[in-house]
Amino acid sequence: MSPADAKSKLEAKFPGIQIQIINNALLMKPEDLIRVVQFLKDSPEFKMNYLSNITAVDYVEYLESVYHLYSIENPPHSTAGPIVLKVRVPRDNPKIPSLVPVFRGAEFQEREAYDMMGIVYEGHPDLRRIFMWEGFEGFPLRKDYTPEDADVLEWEDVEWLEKHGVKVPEEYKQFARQLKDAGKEARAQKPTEKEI
Amino acid sequence: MLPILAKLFIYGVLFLSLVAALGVVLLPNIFHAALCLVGTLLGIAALYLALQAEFIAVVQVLLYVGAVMTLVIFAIMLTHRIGDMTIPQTNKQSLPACLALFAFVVLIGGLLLKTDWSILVGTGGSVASVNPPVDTFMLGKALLGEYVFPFEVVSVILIAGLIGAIVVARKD
Amino acid sequence: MIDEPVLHDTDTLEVNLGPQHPSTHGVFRMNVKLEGETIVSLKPIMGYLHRNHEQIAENMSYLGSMPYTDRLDYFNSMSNNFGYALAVEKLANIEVPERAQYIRVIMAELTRLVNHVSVIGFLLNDLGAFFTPILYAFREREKILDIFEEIAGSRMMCNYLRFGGLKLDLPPSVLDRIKKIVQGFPKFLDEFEGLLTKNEILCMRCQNVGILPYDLAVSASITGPMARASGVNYDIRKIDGYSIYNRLKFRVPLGKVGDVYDRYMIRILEMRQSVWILEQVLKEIPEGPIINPKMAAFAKAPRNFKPPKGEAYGRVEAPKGELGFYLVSDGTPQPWRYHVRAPSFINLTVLEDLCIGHKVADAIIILGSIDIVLGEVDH
Amino acid sequence: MFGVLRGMGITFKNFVASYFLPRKPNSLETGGMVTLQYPEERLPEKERFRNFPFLIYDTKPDDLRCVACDICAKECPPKCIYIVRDNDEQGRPLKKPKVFDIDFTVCMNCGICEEACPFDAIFMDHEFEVGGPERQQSLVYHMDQLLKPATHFAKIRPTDHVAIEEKRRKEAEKKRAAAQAQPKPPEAKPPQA
Amino acid sequence: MIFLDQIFVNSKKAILNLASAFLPTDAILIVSALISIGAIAAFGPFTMMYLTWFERKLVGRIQNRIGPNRVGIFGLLQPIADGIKMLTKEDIVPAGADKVVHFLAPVVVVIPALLVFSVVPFGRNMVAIDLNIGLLFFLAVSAMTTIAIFMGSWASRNKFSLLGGMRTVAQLVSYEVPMVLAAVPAILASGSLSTVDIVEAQGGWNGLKWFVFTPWGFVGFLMFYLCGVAECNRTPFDIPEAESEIVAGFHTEYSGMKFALWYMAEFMSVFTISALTATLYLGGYQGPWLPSWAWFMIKTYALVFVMMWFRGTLPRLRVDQMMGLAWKFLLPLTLINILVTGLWYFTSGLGLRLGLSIGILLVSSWVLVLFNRPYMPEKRVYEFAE
Repeated sequence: MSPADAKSKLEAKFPGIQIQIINNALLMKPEDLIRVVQFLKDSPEFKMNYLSNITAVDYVEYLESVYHLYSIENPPHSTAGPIVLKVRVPRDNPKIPSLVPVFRGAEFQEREAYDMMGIVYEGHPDLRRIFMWEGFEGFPLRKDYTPEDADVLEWEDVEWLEKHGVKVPEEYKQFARQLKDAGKEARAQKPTEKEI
Repeated sequence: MLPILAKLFIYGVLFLSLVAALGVVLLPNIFHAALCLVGTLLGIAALYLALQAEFIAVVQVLLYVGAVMTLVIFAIMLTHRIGDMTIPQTNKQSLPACLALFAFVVLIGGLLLKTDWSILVGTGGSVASVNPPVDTFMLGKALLGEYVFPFEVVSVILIAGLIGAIVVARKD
Repeated sequence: MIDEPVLHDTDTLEVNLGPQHPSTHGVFRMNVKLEGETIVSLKPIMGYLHRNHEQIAENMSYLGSMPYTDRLDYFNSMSNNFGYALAVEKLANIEVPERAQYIRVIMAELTRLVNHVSVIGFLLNDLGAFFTPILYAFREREKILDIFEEIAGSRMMCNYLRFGGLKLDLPPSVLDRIKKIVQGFPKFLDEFEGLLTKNEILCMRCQNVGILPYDLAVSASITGPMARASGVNYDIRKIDGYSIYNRLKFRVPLGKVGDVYDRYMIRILEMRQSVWILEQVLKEIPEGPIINPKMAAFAKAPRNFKPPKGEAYGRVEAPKGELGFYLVSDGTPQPWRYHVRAPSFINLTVLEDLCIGHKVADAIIILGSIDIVLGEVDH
Repeated sequence: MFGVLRGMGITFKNFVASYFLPRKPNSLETGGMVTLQYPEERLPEKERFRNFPFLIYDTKPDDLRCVACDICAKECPPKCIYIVRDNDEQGRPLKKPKVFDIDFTVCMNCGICEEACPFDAIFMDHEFEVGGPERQQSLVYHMDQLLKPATHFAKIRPTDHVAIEEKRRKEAEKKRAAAQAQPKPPEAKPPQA
Repeated sequence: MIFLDQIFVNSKKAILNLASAFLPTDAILIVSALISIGAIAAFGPFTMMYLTWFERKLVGRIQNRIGPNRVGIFGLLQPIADGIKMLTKEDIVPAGADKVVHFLAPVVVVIPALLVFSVVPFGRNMVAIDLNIGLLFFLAVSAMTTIAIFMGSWASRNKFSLLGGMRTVAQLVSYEVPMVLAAVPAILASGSLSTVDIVEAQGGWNGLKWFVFTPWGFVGFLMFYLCGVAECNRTPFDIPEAESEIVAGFHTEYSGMKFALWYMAEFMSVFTISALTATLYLGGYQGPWLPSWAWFMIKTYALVFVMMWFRGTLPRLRVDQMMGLAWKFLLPLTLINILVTGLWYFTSGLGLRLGLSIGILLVSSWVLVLFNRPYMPEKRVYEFAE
């Protein structure tokens, strides 16, 4: 089924829905997503009951969440998919309804997209970071992300460099010393044997 | 020389089991106390062995150390955090307890002193020369012959206890 | 004056299986709550091997990501190469010569043999067999890896496929050796099955453990042998018929129960199908070029390869399930967005559902039967 | 019961076979036993086997083929190659590297440098027993450690060597023909032979 | 022949004779005891060391590997190298551990493993103490292992250790019952608890009148051996130390020599359990042509071989399945086996005896199999989609 057909069928089903075709994908509003997906899943014509892939793309002006739907029930002919759905949200308030109630398979993929791109999937039962650790700041796959400690020198590095006759700028040294002190403090606060 | 060594050995074992018995009541950690109880029971078993009551000794080890104590320790381990707790070893009942204990010691001592030990000690005098009055064979005959009824009654009671424990422990 | 007795109830025991644990297949952690030995809750925790593969790829030429895909599922580098090459070919609309298609299928199916045989070996290790099945499996795997080394130059990190074809042609006489392996493989499978399939202990341990129902398998996007063990008739080789798979004859084994045993058996049966595919391909392999001449020009300058603006989702039936690559090109030598749909990562979604109510020992074999590779899960 | 017994039969068969069907030396052709006694016994090296890269020179280490064009450093996926171009006394750049470092701790043996090199100057070596007393410095290989003669290449990869020599000969002839056709080439330096 | 048969006994006698020349009689008794103790104390660890070598070699061969082969010829010095390694390793005690108990546990576990050697009849006249309750002594002392494992698992303060400890106790306590019951037929047939008497009762038929050749003896042998395998935590019953599930079970937190002691206890009990099985049902040191101790060693090592062969072949059972096997299959069958043994001695005529006992055993095991249906494997058929 071509995207245009799908678009016309969806428009017939949901009057007033706004769907655009971009690169063979159907772009829609976040609030329409769930009912469209539910319809695609249930209607005997589509039976798109297999959510293959969820991902997010950062297009700088906006974030986009992409869904690839296939059909398992339908035998391998043109209706088997894929139907690609896209949803665009602004960068500063990226909120999309979660697909977990419809597709269990969205659980980890949405967590991954949240972890990497920072899209908040509303209604997800357990939206936590999945790969990065708790307390990590920033979203690594956004285009404006810079690795946080790309040019941090630790005290051992400073010592090594100075031993080899490299002059280390004072602010780097300052930071390395702070790091070292923080480490020392943390070690001093380590619970004693008894507390363990 | 050998009798002296044997006596030394027995007194050593006795002393150790006394120490272990003290550990049972004095140690604050319940797991350690249970381990001390194992030590005491083993000491008693060694005593039986020295008295040539091998069967009793072995059964002591098999039943008390192998089974009963295992279950006791199992219970300790399964009970949440009981192994970590320290429980005070004295309370206000210490004094009455001491008095009761003293009375008990007097009673036992009196009994010991009153008993006529001459039949058992016989002529030779040394512990090793005393023939054990019963052996496994006779024990078996007695249990399954003369005393078969009480023996069976005991086993029925035990079975009832077992089933009762399962009924009590079952959640549903 | 006696203190109130404190009632000590037995409560749940929280155990962290992993990240350093003999059978979490890498640095994977399961936070398990136990009641006795029965699992009441299980939370998978991953990311210990996370290296942001996607971000690395977005800062690299298209070809530069090819060796990184080897390291996704490091048991099946050829399949990963295949998926990535397919996605880029879809993106840039590149034809692949016939001979290259055949060789790709040979490599993909050999990889499937390697993967399935090792997975079963590892599953048996999780079951407590003392390394015998895994070492028999590795004995056969070694022969195939030897072929890979001869063809691609490396045993595991093959980096062999190129957009529009292959890096190098097959060396002479290697086809005969592949034929010999393919001929000998059923015999090995018979031995392997004799050791395992009817073994009562294995049956007792695996049957009716970790049952994945059909509906959950579909809704949770489970793919690969795991889905087929639950009766989901979905094999991308059949559905998409990519490369030359639409011309080949093979059948898709389907399980009925969806337990660990079915997952084991489906892999065995799939290996027999792979052997069948290999026999056909080896008989028909044509002569000819191995790379599209248009793409051969980029061999010396990978950075000059700039696919047109657009996006593509290419997917293959990797041994672990659907391996998809979603690429967005902005017309520069580097992809704007590169996303991996890692099968074993998504198959982990249902781990908790499968494990609850079973024993710790079952959780281990359920994890083993899901067949995860942490390189791919944590990508 | 019978499944277990059959499995035991199979393991016993393997046990016996390991005594009576020895492996052919230096090959994977197995009878019963598969262990390769590694340092003494080795599998024959595959020609296409690749491990860490090395730099090739033809006759003496001075005239290496590398012209410090930096293509490999750019294409290297993990960016483990570091090149500094050499200058002559006047400060003009020379067509050879002054520094050529490869960090073997980072290198992932993909062979893309070899593919990308337009001058056939860098190739993947068969040497895999590379080690060092610590984790950083001793595994950064410098130019003097990386340089190996063309004869080494001919030894490890005879087929490729023949093909590349042929190609280089043809290119050189073409260049010479072009140089002769043009009477006065501006700064026509022959490629470093 | 008799010279070879009694060579160890006579050499001990010779030493004692030599000693009696310049020592008082009392001291001779002590020397005699010391020789026996010394022999066992040397034999136990030595056996353990070479059993590790034997297992590695055997499992290696099963897996088409060579096994240890670098230290000494055929890797024969490997156990010694391992011993040196173990001794020089750092001894790690976890921070939260109960240090005293943690230290005591591996010591305690070795003692019963060594003690049981004293009632094993290695050959004719070659038993350290011929206790008239030798078999009971063996079972009682080996029951002590449980306590030691408990101590180790509790003192480590590790959840995996604790799980391993609980599994061990459940397993050892359960399997002790069918094990004792499986030994009863041999006791009934020989009329004695002494290991030597049991062996002597199997002495007819040119040394081949082993109990295992009778129906009840065969079943008893299998049951006792299986329970023995479970008692020394070997595959397929090695769930207390299931490395794929609970890391290493009760000895997760042990390293260095303490770890070696756990292994020593395990391997010594592998040997003693095999020796006891051989004693009870395979005629111990009885057998034609060869010296008695050679027969004993052949039988014992054959059983050890089978244990290691199991290890090379089988996966492990789950906890509940293993308990089910003990309580729902082995226990009833051993009880029936005792009954069959009684019948065997109260009936006459070979045909009737054989028919009755084989019939009862077959029917009862079939009925038990039926009762254990949920544990039986299913037959599966797989469909193929085109």
